[in-house]
Amino acid sequence: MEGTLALAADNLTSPIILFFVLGVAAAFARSDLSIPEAIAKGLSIYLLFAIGFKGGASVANHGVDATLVLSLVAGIILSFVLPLVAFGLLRVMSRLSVTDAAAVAGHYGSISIVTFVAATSVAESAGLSPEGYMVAVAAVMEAPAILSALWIIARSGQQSGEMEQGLVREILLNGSIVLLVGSFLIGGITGDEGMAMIAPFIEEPFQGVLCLFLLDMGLVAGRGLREAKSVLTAGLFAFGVVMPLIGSVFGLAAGLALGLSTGGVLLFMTLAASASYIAVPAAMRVALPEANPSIYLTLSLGVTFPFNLTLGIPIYLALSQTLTGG
Amino acid sequence: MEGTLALAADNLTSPIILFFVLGVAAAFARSDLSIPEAIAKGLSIYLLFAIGFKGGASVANHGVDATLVLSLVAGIILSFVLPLVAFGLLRVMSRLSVTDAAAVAGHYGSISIVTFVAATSVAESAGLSPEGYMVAVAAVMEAPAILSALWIIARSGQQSGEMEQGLVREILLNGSIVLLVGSFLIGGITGDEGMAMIAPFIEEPFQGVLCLFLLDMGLVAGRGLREAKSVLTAGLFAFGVVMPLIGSVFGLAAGLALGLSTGGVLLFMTLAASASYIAVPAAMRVALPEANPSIYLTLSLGVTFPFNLTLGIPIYLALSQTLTGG
Amino acid sequence: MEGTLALAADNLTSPIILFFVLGVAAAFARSDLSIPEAIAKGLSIYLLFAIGFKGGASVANHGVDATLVLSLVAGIILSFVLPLVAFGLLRVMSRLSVTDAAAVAGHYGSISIVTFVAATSVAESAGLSPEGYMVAVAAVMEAPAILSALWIIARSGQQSGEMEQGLVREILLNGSIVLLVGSFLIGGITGDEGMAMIAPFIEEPFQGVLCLFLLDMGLVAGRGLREAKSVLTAGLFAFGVVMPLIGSVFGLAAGLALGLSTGGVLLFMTLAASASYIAVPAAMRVALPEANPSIYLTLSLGVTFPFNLTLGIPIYLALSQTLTGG
Amino acid sequence: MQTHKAKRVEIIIESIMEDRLSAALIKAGVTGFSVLPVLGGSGRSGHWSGEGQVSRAGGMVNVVCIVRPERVDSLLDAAFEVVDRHIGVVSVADCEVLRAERF
Amino acid sequence: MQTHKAKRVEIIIESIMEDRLSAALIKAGVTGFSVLPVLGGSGRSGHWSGEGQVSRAGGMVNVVCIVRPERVDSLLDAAFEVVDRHIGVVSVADCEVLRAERF
Amino acid sequence: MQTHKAKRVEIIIESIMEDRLSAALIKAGVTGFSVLPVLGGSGRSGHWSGEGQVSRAGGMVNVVCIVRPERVDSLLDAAFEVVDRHIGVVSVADCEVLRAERF
Ligand SMILES: Nc1ncnc2c1ncn2[C@@H]1O[C@H](COP(=O)(O)O)[C@@H](O)[C@H]1O
Ligand SMILES: Nc1ncnc2c1ncn2[C@@H]1O[C@H](COP(=O)(O)O)[C@@H](O)[C@H]1O
Ligand SMILES: Nc1ncnc2c1ncn2[C@@H]1O[C@H](COP(=O)(O)O)[C@@H](O)[C@H]1O
Ligand code: NA
Ligand code: NA
Ligand code: NA
Repeated sequence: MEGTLALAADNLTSPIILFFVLGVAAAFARSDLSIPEAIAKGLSIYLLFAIGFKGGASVANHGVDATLVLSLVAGIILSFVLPLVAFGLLRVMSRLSVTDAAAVAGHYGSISIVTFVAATSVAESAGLSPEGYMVAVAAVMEAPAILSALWIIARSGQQSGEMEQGLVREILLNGSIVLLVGSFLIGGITGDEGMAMIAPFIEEPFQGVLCLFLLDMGLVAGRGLREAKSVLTAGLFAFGVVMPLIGSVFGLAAGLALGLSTGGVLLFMTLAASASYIAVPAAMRVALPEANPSIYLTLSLGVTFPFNLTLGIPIYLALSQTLTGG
Repeated sequence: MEGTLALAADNLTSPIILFFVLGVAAAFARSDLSIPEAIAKGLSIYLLFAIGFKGGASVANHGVDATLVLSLVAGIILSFVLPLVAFGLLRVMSRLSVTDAAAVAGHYGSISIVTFVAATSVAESAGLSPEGYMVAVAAVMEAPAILSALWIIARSGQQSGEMEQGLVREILLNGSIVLLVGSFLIGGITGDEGMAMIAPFIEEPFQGVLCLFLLDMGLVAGRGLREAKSVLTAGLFAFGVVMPLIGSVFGLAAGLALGLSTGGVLLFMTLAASASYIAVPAAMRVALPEANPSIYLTLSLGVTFPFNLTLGIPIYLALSQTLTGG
Repeated sequence: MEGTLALAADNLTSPIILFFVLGVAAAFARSDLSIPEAIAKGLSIYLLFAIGFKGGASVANHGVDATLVLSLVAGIILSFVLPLVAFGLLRVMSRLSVTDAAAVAGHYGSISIVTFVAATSVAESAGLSPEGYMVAVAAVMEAPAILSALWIIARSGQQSGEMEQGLVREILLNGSIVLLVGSFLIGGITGDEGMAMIAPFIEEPFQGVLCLFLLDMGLVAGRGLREAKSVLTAGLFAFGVVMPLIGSVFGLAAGLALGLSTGGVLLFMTLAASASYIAVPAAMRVALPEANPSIYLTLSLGVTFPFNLTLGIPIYLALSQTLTGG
Repeated sequence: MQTHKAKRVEIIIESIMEDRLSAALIKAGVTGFSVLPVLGGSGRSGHWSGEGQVSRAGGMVNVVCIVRPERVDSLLDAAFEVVDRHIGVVSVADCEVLRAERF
Repeated sequence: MQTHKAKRVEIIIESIMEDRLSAALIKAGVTGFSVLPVLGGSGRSGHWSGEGQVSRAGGMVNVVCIVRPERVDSLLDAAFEVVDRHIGVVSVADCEVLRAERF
Repeated sequence: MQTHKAKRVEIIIESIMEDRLSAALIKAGVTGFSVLPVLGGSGRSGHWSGEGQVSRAGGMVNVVCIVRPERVDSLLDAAFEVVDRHIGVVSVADCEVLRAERF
């Protein structure tokens, strides 16, 4: 417990979190600090490229086994199921319309890749070596939640749930999934040799790039919070903190059932706990344009993301260490 | 021979090629994966900056000799001559109009700097150390081919060949030539000292940046191929594969006549074999707007570039090794 | 003296200066070489992030003392005072209107962060280790000069000096100040541990990124000079060379009075000698739209910046070494 | 210079709907259009800006389409289908064009 | 398709004045506007280009604002206040819009 | 607010021709213009997009030029010279401007 607190405190003063805080503060103070859109996209391409490749190279090193496949299946199931849990919770905790609640729920079934990266750093600092294929689990968890959200709408009799032709392909082939999976496969195929070639690009500068990216996320989250103060009721705020904890318990159960390593359990918890802010918002704008984007973006990026970053991950680490005895 | 096959196989599974394939595949699958224009330009600036500087620093180390000057002259002559060969071939192998054929021909006299970079990597893996000034040869080969193409048009009595005032200056001072030559000169002037300062920027991350750039090229090439399927007749496709082989023979002859090292011969072959997709298309849009850009872009980026990357370079390497005894 | 000349010569052939020269030359030759706006902004974000963080980490290492606070105060005072000196000088040396002269004066009280970075490199090559908090001094010197310039206008009875509500906040919270100060604080908080994490991002590639940024500055300066030849009278040109020398004497006095190290004195001289080309121009466009931007941009970026880069810094180094006995 | 009457239709629409709008325009027989970037804006749903955005959810684009007057109705019908449930603005103005054979 | 008369106001203004213009427009009761980037241009004060620029001093943006005809005067008054001392161009044209309830 | 009649000319042209068009416009006595980016588009020569492009061959820009009505003919003549052999669209519309002394 003490260890957890110390770690949480340590975590709170890591450059990554401090740059996020700097971004939020700058946005609240209405500074004109901003990262050009192309640069922000470039940073995100770098991160997906790097973690995909590293995951693949690590799988190439450790070999593929049944647990990989089972983990992917478990990830897909979680991504389908968590939106139902989130939707139920939202109907209790908030007064969102069915459409808004379904849209929010979709975000919590899916994942946030930066939260995943932050948890990976924490795992490494704690001396853990999570399974490399957790990156692939992250990738497969991006999309199913969107289908769940649309199914909720369809069942509720709302007109907007109809699945437009092309949407599923668009969701499954969205850029971040393709880049993550593609880099993972290439890392897997080229293994140590490939890694030797590009390690100086994807390993050494990684933490620094991550800091800049979190600065950008802080700026965007801060701007969003400033604009959307009104939509953030106490109930919704509570949901943004409680839902990741609930999600993490699902992730914990899955990780333990699969017999993952301590680090693997931590990452599974983090994936289940995190909420999407890239892929799912885009899909929701197409499929559920009536849902209010400032609700789901504020919750995901402005509440759940910083919660996971600061308190969530240390809690998940403590739990995973205690329960796996790792 | 076996060595060549092994190398070709090895080459086919290098991260560089796999990222190109990923890009093409993503484009064909209509994924929305894309690299922002500013980032793609930034990557290309980085590559020109890095290879120019490295080439210059290497010349500073090895001293300038007559072969440098003769190589530049040979490069210029090749760049003037190859379009004539290409034009003749196109008139036989395809039904392109004079204008379209001349425009395509201009691309094949000029060079592709990324193909050059890929060949340099292969040379290094094979333990070769090509002459540093081959970068300067690449630079001088960019432009003459454009003048050849316009001369073909002028001779054919087509109206559009007239040389607009300012065009020649524009061609000779285009951004990529200036950056490449400028970095080469600065590398040459600052030598080892300069290299020590910026090596961590231009050497270590180089292969990783190259992977990202090839991903982008794959995306662009794939999009182009998808759109331009109709223009790509069997004859044109064959030209896109045969012409680099013919070009490489010219490069081989030049390299041997100049007495270059094995690596130098390989690079000369690669330059002669490669087709421009940055500088020449831009010049053609100004000077020959009637020529159909989807023909020359598809051939250069969609056929010849991947051919050189996968099969061409290993063939050129085998030939240069056999014939120089290197 | 001889040492200074040798150093100046050495300095003139550093990659940093040569890339600036390449940019100016390319612009004069009307090459289409250009760095996309987003990339230029990205490079500048990287530089601010890196030097802020390094400064903070160095302060964390060496501890905070009274000199830090006194240096900040001295910097603020200099930034307030130098525009008055510059304004007086301009009224003597040029025929600028009160508005134009005040606008120019504001630039010379503020600072150029790239000049600061270049001086830091020179300091390091000379074996000096300047106080890490000089970065913070740079940050506090950005804004006061703007207020001075507006006060000069207000006093002169010109209508345009009135301080629009919101302008002061905008000036103090402009992006580059926030990023520099924020990174400085985060570097200070996370210290060696933070540095260990992101050093491979902010230290190794730094010089290379700086070269690219100076290429861009050369391009922009060259374009500006080409367009604005007419505004650059002999008197103004002389001002652009004399004012940094005068400023450096103020910086020297401050540095000596504070008892800074030789490197610290050099940096203080450089800050006082340098002229803003990012923050102050933006503020002037808002507050003094009647002032002609091509005058102040040409002077600051086209005359004073290259002067400091090539001759100024070696002079300041020689003086600071002689007078501190360092 | 000889000019010809035409209509300039400008559609400000979410980026994520761009492909669907293009497809609809082409289906409606439009011979050409251009897509211009939009940096930010303000409307009933609040303020937005593309700065620092990674997701494609937020941004908008301005699709400019110059057509012969007789084609404008089918164009607007096609655009309306796509824009209908979405935020965005559709405007039409008179203009004249050179080289009418291109439209 | 049913359309409604409106005015399209386009204001080319320095980027650094964008926030002030937005605020003024909103104060003048404008319900929406979009900001488009400008890459460069030329005018009495010479040629400019955003290429390679780091400072916000140089650039301009094009603010597009579609309003009901009766609102155009207060909009122009508001815009004029901001543009007054600054470089920039304000133009107004007639147009028609779909979904008039949005304006 | 007092406004003055003017013409708004918008020329969508290949980026590589931008310098030549600028020069021609200035030669034709145009006092100002602005260049806006175009992200992509579609026309008789197919679909294009600037995404990921490194070459300047592909892209287009939208040159906006507001002029007094009496200047529009010489402007169009100048633009036509440049656009003639190239792809691109030239349109002219009526508008009103503030601060007519600037045109
Ligand atoms: N009247 C308008 N003129 C120009 N752009 C508008 C207008 N109304 C809305 N927009 C654009 O469309 C977006 C969404 O508008 P709304 O649906 O009203 O929130 C805004 O953020 C603007 O970018
Ligand atoms: N007539 C015009 N049409 C379009 N844009 C213009 C016009 N005049 C000026 N501009 C834009 O406004 C900027 C400043 O104009 P000026 O104040 O005349 O220097 C120019 O650089 C152009 O971007
Ligand atoms: N009717 C139009 N409206 C707007 N833009 C057009 C139009 N026609 C062509 N364009 C633009 O001009 C480019 C070339 O057109 P085209 O010459 O028809 O292939 C297209 O890709 C569009 O960007
Ligand atoms: Na989740
Ligand atoms: Na060639
Ligand atoms: Na100064």
